[in-house]
Amino acid sequence: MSAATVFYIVLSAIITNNYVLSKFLGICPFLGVSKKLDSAMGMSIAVIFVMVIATAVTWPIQTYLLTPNGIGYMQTIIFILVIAALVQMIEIFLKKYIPGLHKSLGIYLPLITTNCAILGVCVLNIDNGYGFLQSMLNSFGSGVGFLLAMFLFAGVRSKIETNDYPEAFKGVASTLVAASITSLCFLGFSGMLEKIFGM
Amino acid sequence: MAERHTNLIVASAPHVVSPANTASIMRDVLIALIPALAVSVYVFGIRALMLSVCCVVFCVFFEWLSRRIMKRSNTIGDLSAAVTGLILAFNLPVRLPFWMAAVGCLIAIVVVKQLFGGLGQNFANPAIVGRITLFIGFASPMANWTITSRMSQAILSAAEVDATTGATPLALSAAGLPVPTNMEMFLGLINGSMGEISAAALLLGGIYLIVRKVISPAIPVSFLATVAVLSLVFGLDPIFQLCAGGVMLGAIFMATDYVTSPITTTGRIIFGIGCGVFTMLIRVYASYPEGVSFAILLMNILTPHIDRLTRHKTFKPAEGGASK
Amino acid sequence: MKKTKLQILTNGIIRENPVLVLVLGTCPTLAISTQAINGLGMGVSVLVVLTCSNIMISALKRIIPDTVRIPCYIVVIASFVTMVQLALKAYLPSLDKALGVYIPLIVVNCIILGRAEAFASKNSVIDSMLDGIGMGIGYTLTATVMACIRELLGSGTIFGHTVTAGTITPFTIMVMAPGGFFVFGCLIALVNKLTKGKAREKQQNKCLGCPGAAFCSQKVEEGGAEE
Amino acid sequence: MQAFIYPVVTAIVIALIAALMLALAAKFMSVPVNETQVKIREQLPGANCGACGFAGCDDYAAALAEEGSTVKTNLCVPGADAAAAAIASILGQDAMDVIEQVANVRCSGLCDSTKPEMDYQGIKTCAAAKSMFGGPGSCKFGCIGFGDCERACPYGAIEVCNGLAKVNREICVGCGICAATCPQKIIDIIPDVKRVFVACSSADKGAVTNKLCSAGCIGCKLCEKACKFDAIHVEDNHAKIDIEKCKNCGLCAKACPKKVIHVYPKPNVKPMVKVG
Amino acid sequence: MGFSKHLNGVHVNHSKNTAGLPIIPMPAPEKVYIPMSQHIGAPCTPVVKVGDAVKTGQIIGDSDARTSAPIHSSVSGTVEAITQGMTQAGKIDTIVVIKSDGKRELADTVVPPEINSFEEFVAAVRASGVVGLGGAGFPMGTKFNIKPGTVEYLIINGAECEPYITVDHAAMLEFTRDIIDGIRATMKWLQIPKCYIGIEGNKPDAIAKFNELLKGDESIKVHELRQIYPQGAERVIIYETTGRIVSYGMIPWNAGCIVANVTSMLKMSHYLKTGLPLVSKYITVDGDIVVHPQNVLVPIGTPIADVIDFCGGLKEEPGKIILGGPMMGRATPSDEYSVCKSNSAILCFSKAFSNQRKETACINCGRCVAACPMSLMPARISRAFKDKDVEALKELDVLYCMDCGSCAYVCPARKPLNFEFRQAKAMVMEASKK
Repeated sequence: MSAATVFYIVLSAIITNNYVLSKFLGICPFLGVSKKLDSAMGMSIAVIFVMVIATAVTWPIQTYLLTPNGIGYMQTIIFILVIAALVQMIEIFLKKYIPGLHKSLGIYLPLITTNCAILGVCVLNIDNGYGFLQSMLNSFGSGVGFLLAMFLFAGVRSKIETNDYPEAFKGVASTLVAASITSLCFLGFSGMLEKIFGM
Repeated sequence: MAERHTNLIVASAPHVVSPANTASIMRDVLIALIPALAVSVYVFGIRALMLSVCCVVFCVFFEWLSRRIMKRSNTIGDLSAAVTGLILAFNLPVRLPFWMAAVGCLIAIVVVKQLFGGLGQNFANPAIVGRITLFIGFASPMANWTITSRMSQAILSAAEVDATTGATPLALSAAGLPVPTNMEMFLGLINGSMGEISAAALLLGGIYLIVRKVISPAIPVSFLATVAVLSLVFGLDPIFQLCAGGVMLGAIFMATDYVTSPITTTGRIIFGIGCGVFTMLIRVYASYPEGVSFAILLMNILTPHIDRLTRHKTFKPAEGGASK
Repeated sequence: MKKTKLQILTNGIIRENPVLVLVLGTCPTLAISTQAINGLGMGVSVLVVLTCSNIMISALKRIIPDTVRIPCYIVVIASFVTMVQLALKAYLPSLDKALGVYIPLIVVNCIILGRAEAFASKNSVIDSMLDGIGMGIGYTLTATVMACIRELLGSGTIFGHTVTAGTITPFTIMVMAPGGFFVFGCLIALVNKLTKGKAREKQQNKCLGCPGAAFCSQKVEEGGAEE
Repeated sequence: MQAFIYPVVTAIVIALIAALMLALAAKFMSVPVNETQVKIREQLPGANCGACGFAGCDDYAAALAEEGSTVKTNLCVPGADAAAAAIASILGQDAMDVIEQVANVRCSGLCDSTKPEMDYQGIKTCAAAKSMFGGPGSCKFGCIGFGDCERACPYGAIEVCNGLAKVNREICVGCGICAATCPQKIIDIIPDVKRVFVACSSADKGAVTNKLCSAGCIGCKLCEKACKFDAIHVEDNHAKIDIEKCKNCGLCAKACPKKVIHVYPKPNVKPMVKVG
Repeated sequence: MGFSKHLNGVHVNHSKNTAGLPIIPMPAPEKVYIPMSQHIGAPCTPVVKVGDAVKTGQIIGDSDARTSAPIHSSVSGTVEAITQGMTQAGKIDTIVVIKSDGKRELADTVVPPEINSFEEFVAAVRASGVVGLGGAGFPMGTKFNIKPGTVEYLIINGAECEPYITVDHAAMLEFTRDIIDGIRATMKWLQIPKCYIGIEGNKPDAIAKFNELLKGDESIKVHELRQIYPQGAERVIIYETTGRIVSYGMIPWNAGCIVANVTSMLKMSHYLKTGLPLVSKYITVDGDIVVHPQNVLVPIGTPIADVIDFCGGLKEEPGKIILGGPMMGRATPSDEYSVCKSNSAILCFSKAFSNQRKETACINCGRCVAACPMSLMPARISRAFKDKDVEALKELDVLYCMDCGSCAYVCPARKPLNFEFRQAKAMVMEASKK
């Protein structure tokens, strides 16, 4: 795999195919945990972490266990089981051995189980027919893309959080409109990576 | 005892204020936009004026209407809606149907500004979002450029060769066709969005604003300088890149929007550089020929972070200095 | 106060609409609501999964040990999702293609897990079924309405039938990501308006906006995040 | 047959592995948490009003959980008896009643009973206005009326009408945030059972008060004479009621020529006289 | 931050209409109302009783506290009343009302003090009743009561950066010699090696006069300050003259400096020479509706209305009457208040002039950020104040705000920024107390 492919996969997952702003995966934490920069970053780092580990576990299961035995359709059940157990494990592990990290990331971990971005990235890796390394890169890129979206949006929200919204738009509604404007600027980059890397 | 004066006004100091207020600032911006409007009317004809008036009227109307619906004070007097309308008009091709322009005004004023609480509370520049939404939403009408006899020979001849190429200089350049001379570019004898064609007129307005201390030169200068430097890096003609497309309009009038740009000079320089870098990246690599508005929008979104990182250091002794 | 059967059924349509009031299941709603048919398809899929899993979980609630209930719920839900997925593949391949990855993602759709935890694990089978149907209809309606709006504005069609296309230039941004967020925001604002802000209190007061609301043991507030 | 066995076996095996690992992890890596505290915290209303004397609900819960018997269980005023009982049962103690408190504004100067002294054009908050010659009103002791208390109240129980803050005793839980916020310090927190109050705090001499405000206590001492329990006295040029001695008889209110002594109806009876 | 960098500020229209006009003494009014707290620190207790006869310069109020200054009768006459009332400082205070006999006879105690030691010098300064006359009102006697030799710089504040006010300018021209004598006495007894006289560049005649009289004296230097508000603020003038930084929680002494207003120095010098304490004050009376704007020497305690009458009265009903300069002075609710030690101007403005503040939304223009001499972020502080975010306020260093009003002056949205910050500071203090 050439360096260009590596960059292409990672960057396209970050920018042009941003999970949050163009694929609508992981919207819940995007709206819920982006109020403060610290928690947004904590959540994103936890997501990157879990995404990569989940891919590292689910990809071999699919490739070596499910597909050869003709039970590819068990994907959903097995993946979600594995991810749920994995998240739980990570939480217990961090709590015991790296309490500092657990303190900053721990509270986000239970939320991650049902973060559709995690299951989404695992499933999409298989659907796109990525190899193991490609899957890992894609997962990492997707995680960083999530982080980027969270970072941008946390800034926006810090600026608009205490605005005097019209009555009906207070709360989630205005946050969604802000997300709409934020996602607009990602459209400007379409086609950029293909041109740079000649894909 | 003398005549008593009671029940006087009690307010906090200072009791004198500087002459500039929001409305006067906005008025200055409107004045600074006049030269560019004049050039576009000269090049495109009377419809340029009609479209501008239409945008201004719609923006002011939507501002009035939304404030009314929200039962809030009327703010059309601060002229900010008029400025948004005129700048948005400058971003549109002259043949755009009026109803599409009205949609742009609706998005700019209602969605981007009033939904977030009105002037000063929006995080993205209304005119930019209006433009981008129209640009993506109505892709073909927004790229429906008009050729008039007052334009550069290069554009006229390109149009003759290929009827579909009612294209902007940037599109010509992308297609490898001959482009107008730098002087023609600078004066604005080209096609494109109606207000952005004439770099000369926009610069004139920019100088007026800087002289009147309405805008600080930090953003325009860093933005334009970055575009120029990156053009050289990419092996392009810097003058052409500066005069083509919306760089001048963006750098002078849209990136300098107070509400959506950083508050400190350092922040503004970073903002300008960011705008320049993203503009050139999109121009060179992305599938859209023009990236000014996307670049400014992205920097608008980054502004809270820039503001956070470029805070002034309070005037106090260094750590460990004498304190009580 | 015990709710009547009818109340349980209608609860999910407006008053506790899972998407617009409880702000659950936002991801698939946003993603698939580009065409009315997709919205309807997604809605019905969710309806089926939700109803079946509610019935199943309610029926099994005495057997499932409390400590591992969440994994058990997930397995139950995942099984039904897989069934729906296989059914779609077999009978409606075009819809399956359009919905793509969002079908398996129904597993992590918080509406289903949320209802399992909040309702089915505490109520009778019949009530749970009604709740599932009600919530499912609420979801389907929302997804379909949203998709109709986006399709109409963005492509000038509804369910693929030409309505305005050809007469008015479609505003294509509506079928893109920003349009999704925007229409969603406006619908929520509309519900806020209709319920005179009661919906907003629900959106804000509990951690319903987050996927872990159903089983989040540590309240996120402690870490500074809210909603 | 294989079509059934493979998926079932795979699912079971993976589920078993996951369960086993989790069980082992939970066993070997567990970290204890104080569950009592969590339980108590759930019973508290989360207003973080500080009426209990602790820095917010979390703090109070922690104190209860850790120090047990030394911290009283009935300190949560907003949560009232229900919270107290719940906390007591969690801690295995006898339930104690919460002494219900209510806020009371010691001023009756409406916009039409007193005049402004200046044309105040500053920030419209009481604290800011007070810093400018003691507020725009000519009486420097009364309610300023910009509603700092109204904005501070987490329950929406206090409202400024016609230039005077009014407490809705039905909603008020006596958390005391308004009293702490009021820059004039004219809001008292008192037991809900007390229903007779002097609604004036002016320390100006009677004659001055009389000139400035038609609803001010002029210190005439008629109430002192009317009171049979020695519960009301004029101090600082206005009448004050000794809560301990007051028997809610309302004789002082009848005697008051300026009608600044208010009698509230008994709780759970529809209010007859609105505050102020 | 290097010394070469200047602090920010704003260009304010100077409006020095009364510049060059002489100081006209005002006759004693019918009655004077002298508040017992005209300085920072402990209020004085009256030492006279109702009915007592008093003479000009006689002590009528004193306190034992370290930070305090005695208060003297500004007229001769009889004490008519001792009451409680609102003073122009916006606080309720004891006020001694003296009915003047119109003669202004001097008290017997008015004799030049004999000074042979540092202690006697400090006692004399205290007895003079002089406080920081620029507006701060910090007692001079307390300010000078330090260990001799611990101060490197004496800074004389003659910036007079407030618009309209010209009394310091007039005093510097008229009493240059007296001011220099006061400075020399202070430098001698406090063992201060170096003195800067900071004068804003818009007063070249005053600078020239000082330079002429100080020729050959290397220890006292005139420092021409830039013409930008607020050069006269204590922290600013210290930085501009010596490059030292004094900020919140510090007094100038921490940085080896002592700052004194030029008029304070003059009044102290007069006391050392004649024994006449601070009984009258130079006041600029100006504003768009004053008939004869001029500089007046006003007995302390004179009601504002009398001073205005002395200047020919007003052309129309006033909208605002301001005590002090327009940037930091206080608007009074009525003209019934009396002149006190720290006043230096009475400005009367028409209603049209006063009603110029209509607040609109902040547009984030950054003018306040560029104006703040303390390099704070006023726009963000204002936002944090609106959100009642005490943590953010603290983090944004709102406590370092010195209330100069530069931000509010330049704000195109007409937000009362510095007033908000005063509230914000109170909020932060309150929170840190808990």
